[in-house]
Amino acid sequence: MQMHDARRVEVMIEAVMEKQITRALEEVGVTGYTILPVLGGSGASGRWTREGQVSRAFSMIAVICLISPHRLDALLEALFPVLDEHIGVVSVTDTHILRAERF
Amino acid sequence: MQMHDARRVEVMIEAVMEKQITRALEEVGVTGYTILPVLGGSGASGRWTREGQVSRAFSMIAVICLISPHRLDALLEALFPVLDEHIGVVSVTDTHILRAERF
Amino acid sequence: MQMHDARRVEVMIEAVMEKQITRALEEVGVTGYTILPVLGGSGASGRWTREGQVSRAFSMIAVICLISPHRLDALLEALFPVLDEHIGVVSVTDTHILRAERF
Amino acid sequence: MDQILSLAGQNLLSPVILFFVLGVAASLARSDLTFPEAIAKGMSLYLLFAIGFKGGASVAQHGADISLGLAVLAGVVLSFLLPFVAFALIRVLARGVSVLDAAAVAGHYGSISIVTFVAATSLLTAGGIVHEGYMVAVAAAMEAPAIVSALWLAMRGGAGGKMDSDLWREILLNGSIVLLLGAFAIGWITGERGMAEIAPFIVAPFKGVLCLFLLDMGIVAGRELRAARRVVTPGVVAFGILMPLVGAAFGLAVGLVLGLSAGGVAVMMTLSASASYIAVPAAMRVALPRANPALYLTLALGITFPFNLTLGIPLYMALAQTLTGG
Amino acid sequence: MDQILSLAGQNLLSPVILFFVLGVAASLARSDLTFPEAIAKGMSLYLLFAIGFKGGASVAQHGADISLGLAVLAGVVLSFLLPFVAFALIRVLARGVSVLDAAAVAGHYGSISIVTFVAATSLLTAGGIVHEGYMVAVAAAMEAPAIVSALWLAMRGGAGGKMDSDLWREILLNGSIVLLLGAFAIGWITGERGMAEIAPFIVAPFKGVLCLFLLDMGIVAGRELRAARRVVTPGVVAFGILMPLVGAAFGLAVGLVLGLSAGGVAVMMTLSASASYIAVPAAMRVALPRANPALYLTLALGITFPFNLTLGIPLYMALAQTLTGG
Amino acid sequence: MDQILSLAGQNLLSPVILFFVLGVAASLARSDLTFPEAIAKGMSLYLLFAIGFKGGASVAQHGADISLGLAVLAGVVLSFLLPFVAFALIRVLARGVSVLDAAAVAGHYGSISIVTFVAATSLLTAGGIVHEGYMVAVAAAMEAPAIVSALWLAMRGGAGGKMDSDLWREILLNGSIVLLLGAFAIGWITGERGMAEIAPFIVAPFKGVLCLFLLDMGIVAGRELRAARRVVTPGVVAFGILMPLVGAAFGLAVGLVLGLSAGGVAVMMTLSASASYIAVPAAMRVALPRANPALYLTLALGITFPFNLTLGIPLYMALAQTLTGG
Ligand SMILES: Nc1ncnc2c1ncn2[C@@H]1O[C@H](COP(=O)(O)O)[C@@H](O)[C@H]1O
Ligand SMILES: Nc1ncnc2c1ncn2[C@@H]1O[C@H](COP(=O)(O)O)[C@@H](O)[C@H]1O
Ligand SMILES: Nc1ncnc2c1ncn2[C@@H]1O[C@H](COP(=O)(O)O)[C@@H](O)[C@H]1O
Ligand code: NA
Ligand code: NA
Ligand code: NA
Repeated sequence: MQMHDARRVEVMIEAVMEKQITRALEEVGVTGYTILPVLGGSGASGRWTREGQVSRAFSMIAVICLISPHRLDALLEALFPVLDEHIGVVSVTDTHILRAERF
Repeated sequence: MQMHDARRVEVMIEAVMEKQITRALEEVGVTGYTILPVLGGSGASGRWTREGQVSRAFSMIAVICLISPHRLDALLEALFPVLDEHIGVVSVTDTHILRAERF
Repeated sequence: MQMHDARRVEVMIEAVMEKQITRALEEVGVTGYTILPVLGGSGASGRWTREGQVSRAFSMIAVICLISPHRLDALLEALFPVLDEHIGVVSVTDTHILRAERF
Repeated sequence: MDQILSLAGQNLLSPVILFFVLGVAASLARSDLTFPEAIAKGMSLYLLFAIGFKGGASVAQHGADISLGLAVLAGVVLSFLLPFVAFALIRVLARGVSVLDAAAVAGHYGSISIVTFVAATSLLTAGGIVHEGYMVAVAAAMEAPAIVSALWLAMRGGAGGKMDSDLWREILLNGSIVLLLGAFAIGWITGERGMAEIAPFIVAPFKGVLCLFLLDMGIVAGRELRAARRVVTPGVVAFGILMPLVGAAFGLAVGLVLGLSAGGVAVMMTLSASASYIAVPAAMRVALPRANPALYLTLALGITFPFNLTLGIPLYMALAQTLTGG
Repeated sequence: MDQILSLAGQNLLSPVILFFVLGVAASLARSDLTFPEAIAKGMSLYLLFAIGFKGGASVAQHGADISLGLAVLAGVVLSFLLPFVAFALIRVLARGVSVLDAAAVAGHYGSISIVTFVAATSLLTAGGIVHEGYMVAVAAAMEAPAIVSALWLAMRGGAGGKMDSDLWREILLNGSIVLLLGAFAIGWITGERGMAEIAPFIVAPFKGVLCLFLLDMGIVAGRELRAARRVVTPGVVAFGILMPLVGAAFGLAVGLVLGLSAGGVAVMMTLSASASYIAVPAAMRVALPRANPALYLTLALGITFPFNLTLGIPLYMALAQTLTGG
Repeated sequence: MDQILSLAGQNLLSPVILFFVLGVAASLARSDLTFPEAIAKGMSLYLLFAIGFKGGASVAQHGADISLGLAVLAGVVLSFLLPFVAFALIRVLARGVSVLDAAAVAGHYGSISIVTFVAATSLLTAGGIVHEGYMVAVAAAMEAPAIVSALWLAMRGGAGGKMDSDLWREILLNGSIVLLLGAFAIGWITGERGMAEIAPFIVAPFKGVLCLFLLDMGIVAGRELRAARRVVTPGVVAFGILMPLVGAAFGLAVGLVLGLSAGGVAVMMTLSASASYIAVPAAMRVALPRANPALYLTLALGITFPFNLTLGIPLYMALAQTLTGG
């Protein structure tokens, strides 16, 4: 099976920032991503959990974006201003994808 | 701690295809996988979200499969016919696992 | 963008073990992790799904932990006694992070 | 005519419709008002449970005869048949639509929308017009056959599509059919006694839950409309409004032939006029993955559903009453 | 005997049981009918809230005396004791079962199933047979002690198992115990006035929610049965049916000694006969991770629960009525 | 005074409050009792739907005049104004609090807590004291303006913060505002007829759902208190208790000037006294991400909410009745 180099960018970020993040991605032409729900976690700002919460203020999401290596920098630069000042973590992992024409 | 080479296959696919995907995996002897819920996303076919939806038609899942390198090709070949024509993305990442005897 | 080497540890484990796992992490000073919900899966002990379940006994979670390479061994050693005897899988992937000062 | 207008006006100002409109408006204005998926599913399970049971209990009360079987059979035939009509109509009205897409759309219109059914029955109840309790079984019977016709249309057109045992199971043992028929059977078996036990859960609060559910449906429909501007050509809109009328005409004919009550005819028209947006889309994603979901979902949920809800149902009711002399 | 049969027949045809059967059937036929996890949990929170409150309000109405304390104490003793009985019985009936697995199973049978309790009380209410309101507190008290016995059995048998403060918290501050006892206390404190305020939420719609919940339980039980064919030996099945009868005999003796009403005795028998499938499995996964969950879950949910629901409860009721002369 | 104490005592022993206390206690004891997020959101959608609709239906019944518009206007002004008061007060009472954090806190106190509103209206109803149905519209109108003031305070203090069109949409088309106002409008339009249709869903079971919801709120508040011990200085606690009293005084003045009924004044006081913990925190996370959420959430949910719920509301009611002579 033909595989292609790619990067898997995983952003854990507050749910209230969803629109800002996806807009930033779209502005640099990244229209492929998947959003996973997050149950809870822990970080510099303490532990939290979604259970029983009504407000979106204290929930997070994980945005996963598979992207060609050569577009990674544009993506990260688009992300940076949104992440800045906000709670969240970003990791970039080398990966391989099928059907590369789409990324 | 003794670690072993492995691959982490991540398939984002329509929820309606769950049975077909897991059957294909089981047919080539892959009985270890985990299914994560997906909240929403964006791709060539536009944006979507699970919120408020009743029909399973427009939801996705993420199937994660840790597997020994030598079994990867069999797995991908089993996946291919199911993925074909269907919305979805596949990534394969090098990883390391504990307790390799199980994979 | 300045990126730093890191490891992405992904633990799929029974939900009833959540407290034990996070306590073990915190005991070795790992206070950053994110918990994702899991819908279902399959392994040596058969298939399962969350749907319609009331008891927490048969659900799993995915704990994701981004960590500096030099702290990985401490983390794995802390995890091991909790995992032992329990259903679950662990994978460790090389990755890169932004804002490394926090990990 | 006056009667139709007044019925339509009254319908348009019912809380059920207004909450649907609120949902569409909120969604078009891009409010973040949404329902969690689990709540939306929970409400739909409640509605299926309640209408199934009420239908069965009503059959238990009024007795069942051969007419039940005939109506179910007629429903199955209609569901097999209507996709052919829909297929022909969309190919005429919207020439840009491919064979594959036309087949997928056709499947939706042969099947039914259970919420449209519920809206019709609650308008009938509000107007004091009775209908046969077994119409719920007819609704269940009409859900699936259309899928077969759609796949046949696609295959015949060389547009692919596959039909395996998994898909059959998906279609026939679809959760909503099982719950609807199961609750119907249990309502029938336990009759008045069973009804007395659970009436406070399924009768009195029903309308309120329906309002909340239609609010959610409005939100989803609005989202669909907003996303799918590309596919909405004049021909597509015309189909989305004409097809329910054509479907209703078939339903009317069948209802009259079967000798249903005025209410029963109105329900049969509504079922035939309505388009599925839960079960059929899921089956189409499996069997015809290359058909464009934006097209069939926009049609079923964004155009036909609101049309039936607001104007269609009062029209079908008025016609049914006039023509049955009821 | 006649009375037992007629009670059993009537019970078998109640909507509550029929919806359970529908769930099992749907699941065995591999229908995709399922409830979202959040809805299943929401329904179980509702049931705990409602029965806790109603129990407390009933105590407030009828007054509490020493018998409440004695009944709770008796429940705790039964819960500690029954695992030893269950352990011995399964070791005799199903020789292939290891000490560890037997201990885990034993813990389930010492504890209780709250839905079985609810089913029994609603059958009693339907039959116009009163029971002591504080039986809900007895139910809560019986949830946890059995876990301790199970761990002791496992450790004594050299099968491992550990008991730390986390586990104690998990057991004693388990959400369902806290909600049940909390609602019981609030029902007691606010009494008739409180009941008047929330009765329309917890009384009238209760039966309907119970039907939906049992539908879900049936789906889960059916899935369990389908998955766990390997563990179901004749000995295991025999245990799953005999043990509730043995447990009920203990409950009967205790109920008679305590001088409970006919309804109270029937409830005590039901509690003793029932096996936990929510709290105890979770505790076992933590404390005895190597015990086989397929075994204890199939027994508790797939065999004993349906047995109690359909045949057990009417039998316990009939015996309780005969022997108390009620 | 006597009356206040008896009202407070009665309030403290109502099921609604006791379930809140149960939630806090369960959470502090680290019980695993929790509600799924979807259920918590579902209950909050139900409450908004119900109170919006009931408010509108009540306006339809009693007619609306200029006073509705004036009250809404007064609410908007209060919401703009109160943050300045709150900002000044916290800066005086808790000197360690930064300008940024003070601005964020101030935004919460200018806005309102809809559950506090509901608790007040249900206490009024229980006491047979009527209030203007349009107070629900006032509540909706008070949700958002405070956010603007908070951002202005932060920017003026050089503490940053940004205000873009996204944020405006987030604020004005916030789901809870849209649902509250939408249901209010529909209740108004459909009036008595609409109310008759859905009353069994939104009236009778309302109190019970509120109990469950407050149980959940108690759990979340307890968690917050447990987590945020660091931020709770004496000055912060003093602010959390004084500010609602100050807010209530403003509400009282406005209510008297507007000539509201005793119930209306009590509600206006409650709205002014209450602090948002749903809409405003979300807006603050977007616009003032560096403000400390532990501070504002602990204050709003952990201190002021319980204070209002238990002591505040009875006090406001008593004052309103005394001063309006109602
Ligand atoms: N090292 C980490 N690994 C995984 N997730 C993290 C890590 N650090 C922080 N997070 C996630 O990011 C959220 C906010 O982190 P923080 O800004 O450090 O409080 C946490 O609640 C976690 O969900
Ligand atoms: N580059 C990507 N990275 C992550 N997820 C993607 C990507 N492209 C597509 N997806 C996911 O796959 C779904 C279908 O993609 P598509 O077939 O391109 O419309 C999207 O809605 C996303 O959830
Ligand atoms: N190879 C694998 N890849 C991903 N997830 C796995 C794998 N093996 C097991 N799991 C997950 O771990 C759970 C328990 O595995 P087991 O202990 O093998 O039954 C399964 O239900 C899956 O959710
Ligand atoms: Na149709
Ligand atoms: Na028992
Ligand atoms: Na306020």
